[in-house]
Amino acid sequence: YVKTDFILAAIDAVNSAILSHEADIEGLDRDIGDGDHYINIKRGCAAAAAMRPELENLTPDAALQKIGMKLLSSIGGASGPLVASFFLEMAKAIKLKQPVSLADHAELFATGVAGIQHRGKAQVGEKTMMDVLIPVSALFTQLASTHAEIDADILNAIKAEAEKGMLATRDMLATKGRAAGLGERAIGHIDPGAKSCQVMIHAVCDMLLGQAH
Amino acid sequence: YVKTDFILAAIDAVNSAILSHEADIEGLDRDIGDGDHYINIKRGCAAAAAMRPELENLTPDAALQKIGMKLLSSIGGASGPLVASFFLEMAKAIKLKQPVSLADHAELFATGVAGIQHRGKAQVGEKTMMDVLIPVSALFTQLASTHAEIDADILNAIKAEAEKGMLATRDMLATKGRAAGLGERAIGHIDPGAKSCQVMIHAVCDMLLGQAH
Amino acid sequence: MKKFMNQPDTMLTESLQGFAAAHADLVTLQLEPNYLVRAKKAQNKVAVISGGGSGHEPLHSGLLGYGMLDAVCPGFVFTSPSPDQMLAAAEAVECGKGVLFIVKNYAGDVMNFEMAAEMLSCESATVLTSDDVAVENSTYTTGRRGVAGTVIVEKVVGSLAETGADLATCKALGDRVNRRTASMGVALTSCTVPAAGKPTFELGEQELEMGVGIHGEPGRRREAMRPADEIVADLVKAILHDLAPAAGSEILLLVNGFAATPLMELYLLYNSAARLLQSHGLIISRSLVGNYTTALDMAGASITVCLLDDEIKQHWDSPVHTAALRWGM
Amino acid sequence: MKKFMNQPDTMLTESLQGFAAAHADLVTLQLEPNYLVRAKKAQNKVAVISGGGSGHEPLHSGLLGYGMLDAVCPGFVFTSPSPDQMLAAAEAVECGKGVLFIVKNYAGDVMNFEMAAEMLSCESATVLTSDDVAVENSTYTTGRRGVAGTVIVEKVVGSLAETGADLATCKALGDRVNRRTASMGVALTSCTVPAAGKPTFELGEQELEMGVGIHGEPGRRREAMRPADEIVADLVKAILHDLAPAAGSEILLLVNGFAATPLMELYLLYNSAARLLQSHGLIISRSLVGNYTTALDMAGASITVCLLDDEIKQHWDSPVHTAALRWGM
Ligand SMILES: Nc1ncnc2c1ncn2[C@@H]1O[C@H](COP(=O)(O)OP(=O)(O)O)[C@@H](O)[C@H]1O
Ligand SMILES: Nc1ncnc2c1ncn2[C@@H]1O[C@H](COP(=O)(O)OP(=O)(O)O)[C@@H](O)[C@H]1O
Ligand SMILES: [Mg+2]
Ligand SMILES: [Mg+2]
Ligand SMILES: [Mg+2]
Ligand SMILES: [Mg+2]
Repeated sequence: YVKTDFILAAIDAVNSAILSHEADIEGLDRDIGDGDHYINIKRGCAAAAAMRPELENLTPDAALQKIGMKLLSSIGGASGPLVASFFLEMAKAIKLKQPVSLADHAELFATGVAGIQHRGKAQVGEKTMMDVLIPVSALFTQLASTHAEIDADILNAIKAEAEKGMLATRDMLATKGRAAGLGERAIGHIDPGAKSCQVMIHAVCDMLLGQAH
Repeated sequence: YVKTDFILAAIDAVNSAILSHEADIEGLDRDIGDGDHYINIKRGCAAAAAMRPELENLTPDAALQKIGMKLLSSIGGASGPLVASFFLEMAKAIKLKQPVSLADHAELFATGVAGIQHRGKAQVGEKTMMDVLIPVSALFTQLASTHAEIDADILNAIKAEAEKGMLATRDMLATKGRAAGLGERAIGHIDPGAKSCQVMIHAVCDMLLGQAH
Repeated sequence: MKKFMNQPDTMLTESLQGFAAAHADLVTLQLEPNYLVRAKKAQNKVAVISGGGSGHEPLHSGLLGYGMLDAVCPGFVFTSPSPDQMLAAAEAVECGKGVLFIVKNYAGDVMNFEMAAEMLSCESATVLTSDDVAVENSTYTTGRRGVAGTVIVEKVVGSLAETGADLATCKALGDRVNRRTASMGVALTSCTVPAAGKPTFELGEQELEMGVGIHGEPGRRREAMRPADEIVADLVKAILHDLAPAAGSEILLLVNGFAATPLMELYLLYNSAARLLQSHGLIISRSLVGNYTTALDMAGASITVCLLDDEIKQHWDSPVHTAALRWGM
Repeated sequence: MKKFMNQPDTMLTESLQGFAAAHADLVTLQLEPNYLVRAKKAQNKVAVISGGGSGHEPLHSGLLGYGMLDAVCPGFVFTSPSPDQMLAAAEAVECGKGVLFIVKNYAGDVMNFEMAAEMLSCESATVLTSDDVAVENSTYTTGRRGVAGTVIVEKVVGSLAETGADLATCKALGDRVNRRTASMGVALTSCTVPAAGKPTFELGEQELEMGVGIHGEPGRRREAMRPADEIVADLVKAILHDLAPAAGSEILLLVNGFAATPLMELYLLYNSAARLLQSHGLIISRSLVGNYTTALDMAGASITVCLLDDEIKQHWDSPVHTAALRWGM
């Protein structure tokens, strides 16, 4: 199950991680963008974390829906609709069916990623957050098909895949988003959205790894 | 007599001196003004020097009049009307009476200075070009009352007085012109108009000193 | 970073409140969600709504008023506004003929306005502005950026909407004007985002950024500083390569300042561009010079050419009363 | 120094030509001597002529047109124009009711316009603008400087002149508005005169220049950078100390940018100033925010307060058509 408690804990973990990784993320959107990605994401994380009282007693789908709408109205920019879509699509899916098996959870995550992809229309290799989300989702799905439960190996593999996808954006040309206008000048710079997604995925994985001990 | 040849030679000497003293003058109006005094004076000197062909065959009063009007239309700023008035007043005076004695020449010069003073209404001690022109005129008048002809001693005394007056402006508060708005901040800076006048007076004196040899 | 501000996080709100107070006869500001509407709501027309990240003033709040926009949604600095802003604005101004969004073509602006349109209960349409020729338009990118030409689209569409034209007609004209408009900009300095505290990029004393964006994005290339005529020649060449106007065509020439370039230099650029365009046989029938689509505190300028026809001229000339553009009333 | 220019010594002429071309429907430029006149010469009115050093655009050429100036004499950058310019301009626009010069109170401007008036064959009068409260006015100085308040004087006098009022009446109103107007400015950067190639003074990252002049002259004092509200409080305090308006007085509030300060910050300053003035019981009946009296490329702003009455309001509101101000037509 995905419980509301888990969602709230994950939000807190992500919020903390985003705050503690300011130095890693902050300059990336200045190098190949307009310099606002970090503060957009930070604002969204803070807004989501502040919702705890109003979410605590809601069902997971209602919580995810509210979080998605709050992120939509607080992040802004390209990140806002994309990050919000992740939550909004998962809210719709979880309302129909609570995930039971690990494979169900991977499917829920994939639905969220599909939501982002539907909104942003980006594939792998375009130098966006999809270069983290799509491979991570694919790996999660694959591992979930051969494992019954989440374990440290799976979490570490997911972390590694997120890291790998983030680093892979460095030498890509951008064909989506603001950096698409830079041509070759985007090469050598990690995509900010990919970085923040990697940080967020690591935060949730670390939270689960901590709980496993 | 003041001959047109002398006027033209003096213009050339002043023009050269202004050009060669750029470093001494240029920054002064930036420190306590708006940074344009040097280029204003430079432009005027160049315009006057370029008039040679049209002045050569004119009487001195006509030449001085034309020079004054040219300076008026080419210098601009505070310096324009002031410097032009010097020439225009001397033009009017010399038309009435050509100077013969040294005292006549001092009186002509004083008439020019009075023209500037009439226009600008500044006295000694207000941190302007008058702090050079009034003492120089007074000394010239005094020396001319006891000497029959110009000589090296008189010229050197005039140069020293111009230098003294220019340096005296350094520690004055300004009560005329742009620097009047600076209060105590004007102290420690030589007045640009005083400096350019000193340079011009030295140029004419040096020309006469050279001719004396 | 030296700016007139109190706190970085109240800067935008204070500025919006100042704008609304200074133009209280013209606009009304709503907060949370943030949007502005005309002081006097229009009736019986398509409601024309625009918006985008703040930092481009007077775009778009300075274009709010009769003959132009009905509502404006300002985002955080350089950050697209969110759908809740557009929904609240639409609810405030929609008056029976639907909503036309005018949206600058950036991923964030497009997606946020798209989501707003999906959530709207009334009918809506969107005009994307994409006049910037600095970035090659290819199938592999998301299209060209919307920059100063947006002002022209908003004026012409706003004018048509004032006549009671329907949604499809307004959109069609907006798209048409957009296709006939081309722009390119150059930066002499970068800009400093308040929350960042330092410039987005560094330009040396002898460098300029050719094809710069209006969010401090770098452009086509960093180049050596050059005389104005040479810079203008490059900008105009790119624009004419795109528009390929026939000799004898009438054009609107907009020389737009990015904020920190003095008017004296903007008119010098206009002089250079006008002479060059005229040497190509083009007739400059309309002109606009000033800061209309800025990039915070950037020194730089952009040139925009719009191919005119009688309809576009008529709607450019029509009365307008906004903070930034006013004529005929 | 990075500016859009070709040669320093052609910069001004190219800019004037660009201005005249961009506003060919409104103004005509004459060169050598340099002056601008309305494209359509007025008749049967006092000819209102202003001018000054260039570098303050849109002051004064942007204020040329119906309801404001009949002619403008632009000098070199920060250098007063010379009498031959004013004589040629007067000859071009005088139409039987004399010439009114509006002159900013600086030694050079005063003397050049004075000499022009002496040389004029028609009758003339002069209004000196002296709204800057930064410099203490004492018997030992030449009086206060004329800064952004000049825009208000030119609008009100220009409007009155349009009605056919005679020379003495126009001058009287101009002097009256001048007495009721007070301004003070603050700079965050200096400015760079093209011919000089470097800034007139240096300000550190944490410094501002309080009471700065519009020619890059230093002001009252160099101070530490502070939040906007504190800066505004100092400016307003000095202005109110001078005007000493009664509570309930109506005022015009002008927040003027010196060129490089973005509109977002100008509106933030307006917000701060408006609230503070209102807390003093003053009623802000009219407002103007933008770059109207600039100082080349300086970052900074000035606040101007004009004590209104019915006559001044009427002439502020009246139709005007210039490049910088246009309403009612
Ligand atoms: N179409 C897209 N699909 C997926 N991600 C995208 C897309 N466009 C942009 N992004 C992501 O958004 C990030 C930039 O976000 P942000 O800076 O917050 O917005 P903006 O570009 O509007 O300033 C990029 O780093 C990229 O990862
Ligand atoms: N009233 C005055 N009388 C005499 N000299 C003056 C007066 N006002 C200004 N000056 C002189 O003019 C000089 C400044 O000239 P300039 O820089 O060319 O003009 P502006 O001050 O208009 O920029 C000052 O250094 C001073 O010597
Ligand atoms: Mg960004
Ligand atoms: Mg000077
Ligand atoms: Mg952004
Ligand atoms: Mg000057």
